[in-house]
Amino acid sequence: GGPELTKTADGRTALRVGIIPTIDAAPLYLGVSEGIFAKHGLDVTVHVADSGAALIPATVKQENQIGYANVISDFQAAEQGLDIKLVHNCCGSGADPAKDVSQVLVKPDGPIRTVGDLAHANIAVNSLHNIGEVSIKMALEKRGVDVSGIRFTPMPFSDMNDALKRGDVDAIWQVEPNVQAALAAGFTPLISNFVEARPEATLGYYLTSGAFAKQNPQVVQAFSDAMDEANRFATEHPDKAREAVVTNLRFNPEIVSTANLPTYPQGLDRASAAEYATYAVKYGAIEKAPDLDGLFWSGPAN
Amino acid sequence: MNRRVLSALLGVVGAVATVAIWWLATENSASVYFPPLSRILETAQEHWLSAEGRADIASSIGNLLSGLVIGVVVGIVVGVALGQVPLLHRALSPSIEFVRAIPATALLPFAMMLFGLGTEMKVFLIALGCVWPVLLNALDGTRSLEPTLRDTASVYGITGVRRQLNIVLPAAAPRIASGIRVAIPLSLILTVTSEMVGSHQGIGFVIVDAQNTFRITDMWSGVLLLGVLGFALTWLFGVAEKLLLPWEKRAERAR
Amino acid sequence: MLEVTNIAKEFPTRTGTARVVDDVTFTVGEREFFTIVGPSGAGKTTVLRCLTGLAKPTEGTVRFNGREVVGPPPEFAVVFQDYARSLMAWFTVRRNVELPLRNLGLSAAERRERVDTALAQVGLSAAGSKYPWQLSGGMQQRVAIARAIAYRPQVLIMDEPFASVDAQTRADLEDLLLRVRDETDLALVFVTHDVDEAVYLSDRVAILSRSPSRIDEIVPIDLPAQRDQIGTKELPEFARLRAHVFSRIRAMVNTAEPTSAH
Amino acid sequence: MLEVTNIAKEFPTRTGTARVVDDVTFTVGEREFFTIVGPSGAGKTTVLRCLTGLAKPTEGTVRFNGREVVGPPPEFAVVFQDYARSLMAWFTVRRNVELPLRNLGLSAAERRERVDTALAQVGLSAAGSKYPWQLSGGMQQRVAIARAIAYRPQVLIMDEPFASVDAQTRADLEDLLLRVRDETDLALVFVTHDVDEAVYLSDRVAILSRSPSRIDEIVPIDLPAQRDQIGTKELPEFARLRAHVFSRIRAMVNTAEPTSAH
Amino acid sequence: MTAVHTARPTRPGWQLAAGTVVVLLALEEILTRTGVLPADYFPPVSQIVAALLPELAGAQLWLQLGQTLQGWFVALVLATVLAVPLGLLLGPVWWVRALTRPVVEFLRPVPSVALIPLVVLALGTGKQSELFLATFAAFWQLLVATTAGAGAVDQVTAETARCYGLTRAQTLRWVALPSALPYLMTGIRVASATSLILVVTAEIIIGVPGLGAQISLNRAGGSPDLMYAYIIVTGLLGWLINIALSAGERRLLHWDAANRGPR
Ligand SMILES: Nc1ncnc2c1ncn2[C@@H]1O[C@H](COP(=O)(O)OP(=O)(O)OP(=O)(O)O)[C@@H](O)[C@H]1O
Ligand SMILES: Nc1ncnc2c1ncn2[C@@H]1O[C@H](COP(=O)(O)OP(=O)(O)OP(=O)(O)O)[C@@H](O)[C@H]1O
Ligand SMILES: [Mg+2]
Ligand SMILES: [Mg+2]
Repeated sequence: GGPELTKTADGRTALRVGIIPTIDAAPLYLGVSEGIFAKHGLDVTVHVADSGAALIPATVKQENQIGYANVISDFQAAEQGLDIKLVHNCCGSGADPAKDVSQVLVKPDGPIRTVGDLAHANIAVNSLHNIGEVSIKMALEKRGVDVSGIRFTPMPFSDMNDALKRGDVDAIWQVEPNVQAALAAGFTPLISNFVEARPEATLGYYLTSGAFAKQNPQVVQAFSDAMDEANRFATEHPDKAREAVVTNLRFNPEIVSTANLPTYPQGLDRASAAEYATYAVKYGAIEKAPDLDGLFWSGPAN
Repeated sequence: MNRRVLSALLGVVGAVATVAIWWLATENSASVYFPPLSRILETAQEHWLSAEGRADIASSIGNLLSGLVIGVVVGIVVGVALGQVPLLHRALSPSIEFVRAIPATALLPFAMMLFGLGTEMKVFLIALGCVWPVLLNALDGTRSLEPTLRDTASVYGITGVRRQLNIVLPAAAPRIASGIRVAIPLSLILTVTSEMVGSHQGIGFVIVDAQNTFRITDMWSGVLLLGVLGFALTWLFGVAEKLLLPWEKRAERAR
Repeated sequence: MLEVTNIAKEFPTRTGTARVVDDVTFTVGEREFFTIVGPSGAGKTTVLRCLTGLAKPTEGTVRFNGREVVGPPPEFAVVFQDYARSLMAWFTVRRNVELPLRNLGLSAAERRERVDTALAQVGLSAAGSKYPWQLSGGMQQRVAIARAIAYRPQVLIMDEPFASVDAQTRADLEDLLLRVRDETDLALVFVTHDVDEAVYLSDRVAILSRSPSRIDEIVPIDLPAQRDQIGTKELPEFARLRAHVFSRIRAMVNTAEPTSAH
Repeated sequence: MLEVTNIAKEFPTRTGTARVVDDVTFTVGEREFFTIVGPSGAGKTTVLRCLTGLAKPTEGTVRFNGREVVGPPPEFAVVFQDYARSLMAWFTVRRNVELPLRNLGLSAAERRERVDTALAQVGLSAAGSKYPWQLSGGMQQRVAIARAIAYRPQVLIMDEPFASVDAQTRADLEDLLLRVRDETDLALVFVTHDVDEAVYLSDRVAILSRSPSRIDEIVPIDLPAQRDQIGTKELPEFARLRAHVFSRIRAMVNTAEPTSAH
Repeated sequence: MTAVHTARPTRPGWQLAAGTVVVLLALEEILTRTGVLPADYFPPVSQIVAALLPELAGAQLWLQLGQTLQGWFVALVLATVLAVPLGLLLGPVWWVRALTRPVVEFLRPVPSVALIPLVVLALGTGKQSELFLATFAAFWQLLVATTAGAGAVDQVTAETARCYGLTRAQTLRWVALPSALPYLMTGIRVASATSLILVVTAEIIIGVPGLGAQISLNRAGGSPDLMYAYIIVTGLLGWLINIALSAGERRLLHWDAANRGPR
């Protein structure tokens, strides 16, 4: 079943897209403001929610026809039997650690000074068993650090700086634009865990419910095509991307102006997903590797 | 048959009926979000009876009880005080109402700032949430103290602590009890909220973690446990209330 | 000892204030038995509340031993008209009577003894461990009386304390009051609707007019100090005083707001 | 009309049960004024509660017009001893009196008229828009009486209804009751501590013994049907009956639990 | 002697209350300025106010405020309409109470917050989810208050109603409800705060439009000043709501001992 799609007066298909309030959302907003979606016959409204825990159900229910979740959450949802299809890359890590949107930071005068020290650190992440944890472990393992002794403590990104300052945790994992605030607070970045875990990886996907994809393959394809364009536009116009989140998500312009942007890759990247899946299993975020063929949307042909 | 025994029996009947309905309604459920009750119970047994699960329960109950007791005591003391000093009441009520309206989730950063990430922060948050219903009820119960009784206390010089213990508290007790009955489930809810941040243990942690990783059956098993705990706490409180406020049974004075 | 000077009392109402007591002045001396009578709603209870400092008179002052009364002085005990509500439902009869004694610096044994005596005096020895709501109306009223007596105040203020007891018990309690007065140098301010009782007990009877009330008359009761339920009430002077007080009250009830009973 | 047959009442206590009423039997006829007297705590209120169906007797039955009474019959009206608590603090005096009339199928005008009449009869015409807690004790009691009278019941049950009013008002109210009885064919079951009142008003006076109570005696009052506050009370028969009832009560108060007042 | 004066409700009005608020705010300002409280994280009032002022001028804040207010109101009304009759009707019937008690006690402590994914799945991310969560939480609190209030009827008053043959409905309206009202009004004030809190929480987590969504956005966007500004607006809203409720309560319960004038 699922709710009927509505059309606008000029024949465009109304589509509600759920997203969490991060810089990752920039192309989506640009797609709307630059008329990219309109060009592809879509009338997109963006719906912001605080966490994927609310976004995925809303997508499965087809209240948002399209949603967003990071790669690990996608695996977890699929593993638990939620009927989702990944439609398009949302955002990814580049190849330059200096431009990573994600950093693990420590206090300059704290107990942890080197990457090696992280082996027994208590690191703040926004959510356990998730992308932060997996990517940090991947990055550290690639640097030859034993990750078995690391502890992770969950808390909202916005609380991390203080927790580190107080010494509640030894290190924090921050993503942009909070990295800028953490640097301003005088913290030292130790690793760029997204880039180091796997350069040029896709970290989050736009997704839809399997039922929706089956019923409206053309609409999904249109969205996918539009996102190709929107991601390209955002990559080419980083200033506009920054502006988009300032206008739409009311991000602090000063902080955003210095923040690193993620990459906004084309299409659907399976290779990095496969690698993340392997490690996610290894670190216990999921039990077994997902069937990526089933999870990835394979175009309107099916 | 004795009314009390009959009441208990009826309670069991009600509970069994509800469980049966739930069981039957979800028996063949394929929905990820509403798994069969049998599966939930299995999961519950697996997790909550394991050593790890027992540690989760113990840590949550410890925080919950400390927070609840602190909240109740502070609520009674402040409520009873404000109820008798109208000036104080007027001076503080805007500030109180202000703090009261702020969601616990928004106060988390503040609690963390004060106490860091440890047990104290959780206990503080639980106490802060539980304090309001008790405080408001104690306040209103004190304010509507039977005027003749108030006069009696004044005439016989029953003042200070003695007045509080012998007149004000017993008179406000039924209201305070109803406040505590609201605070008990709140304490459970806040235990969950407080464990959303910075913890590795506890019922709330398990629920939130399950929620984040879409392990809905695990989440249900946690919710179930909360229900059981809430029921047990309310029941215990009912027993304590009967022991502490025996005169209240006069309401059912011989028919 | 107790001086009430020109007190008036107004209550706020929706449309302004209602003057309930207009101008009341009297004094009560040491060991005096002073009774206030008057029609229902005259303001007797209101005057007593001002007297004890429970209410603040709108005008005028109340002085006790020269000091202005602003709150109930510790030397006072009061039996409220609304006796049932003055008992603590959560305490047994014993505990209700004993509570005020806690401030007097008595030993537990002394307290117990006082409570026992007072309960015996009002005929409730057997009811000590009951709760107020297990008692009859008259028994509750006697608990309130026992509490006041056990407290051994200097001034005992009683608002229709015998309204709910039978005639015989009432006579016994009346004599109890007189005896306690003689033994402990007590002064009493007493409100009653029973004119016989007023005349029998009192040294002086003040008659209050209808509300807004003034003192209509203060009648000195020149009966022999030693009162006796039978002897005193047979005296011609008793009959005269009784008739006089009664006629004053009747006049007031009938003039001001006639009940349509006639 | 109203038959009370061998009723007994026990209350649960910590250590078993307390038998408060042992064995009480009487009947009340049409238009009869039946009064129950007895020492404080005898069980009068308890008997009335059984009578009205508010309490269930442990033994025995109460029948009204042949039907067993299990709950308050709509033909009854009650004035409670604890009158203050029987008034609703949230309603004005008028509303308190009017409330029971709602079910009688009266028009608003009829209701208003009944309320006005009843309030006038008890001398409270001016207090209609006040709240009960703004009234004096005696005024509250009269509101409760007005409510019962306005209801025009077949049986009016009153538990010490005049305890808190002054002598003159009391006499007026007594005569009001007699008049209402004559006009509306009312039967009355009445409890009082005032022996004069009992004899003056009643057709029969039942004397209750101390608790666990039995009927000590039912005294027929053979005074002329037309009563008069002065004339009736001057009759020698009145004095004889009065003395008789009084001596029975006195005997019971003094034998069972002696107050130490003597 | 320690004369206990009958407390005379003096009415110093809003000056005293405002004074206290000013003192508390000044204290916060001083503590953050002097660094006793970490200022970069917990900004001084002046900074929050500076962030708030431009918002006050714009439409955004008022729009969101309206959304939150509407959610609060509808949830509170729904909870009241459901809980009060239920509590009054069922409270006095002992066997119904006995039958339903375990289930009620079981459902009561279920944290609405934990139910969010289920609610989103069942009801979506719109207003209805927010309303469900807030109503669910407020309902139990009102039910407890009503049941307690229903038991608070004075025995003599209740018997008076029986004697005069008031019907069940009349007894409910004229006796049980007014007796329960003092409990109920306290319950409503507790539930009102709960309802507001859950509306805001739902806005934060699910992204239903309203003050909560703004708190969440400003937190994510790294503008703590604005975030606190919105938190403060939430607090002020709660305060204003309470003023309104208290005023209503004083009118409704003018006969209650707590509100009778000086004696
Ligand atoms: N709080 C109040 N507000 C308004 N009027 C009041 C208040 N309290 C008492 N009154 C009025 O004051 C008058 C006197 O009341 P008071 O209780 O003093 O009378 P009383 O002489 O004791 O009568 P009774 O013999 O019936 O007890 C009454 O008319 C009453 O209505
Ligand atoms: N709920 C109860 N539990 C135990 N005993 C009770 C209860 N109610 C009344 N009694 C006892 O029953 C006896 C009779 O009480 P009742 O109120 O009927 O007396 P009464 O004749 O009306 O007295 P009074 O004239 O003082 O009003 C008393 O001894 C009282 O202690
Ligand atoms: Mg009086
Ligand atoms: Mg009685």
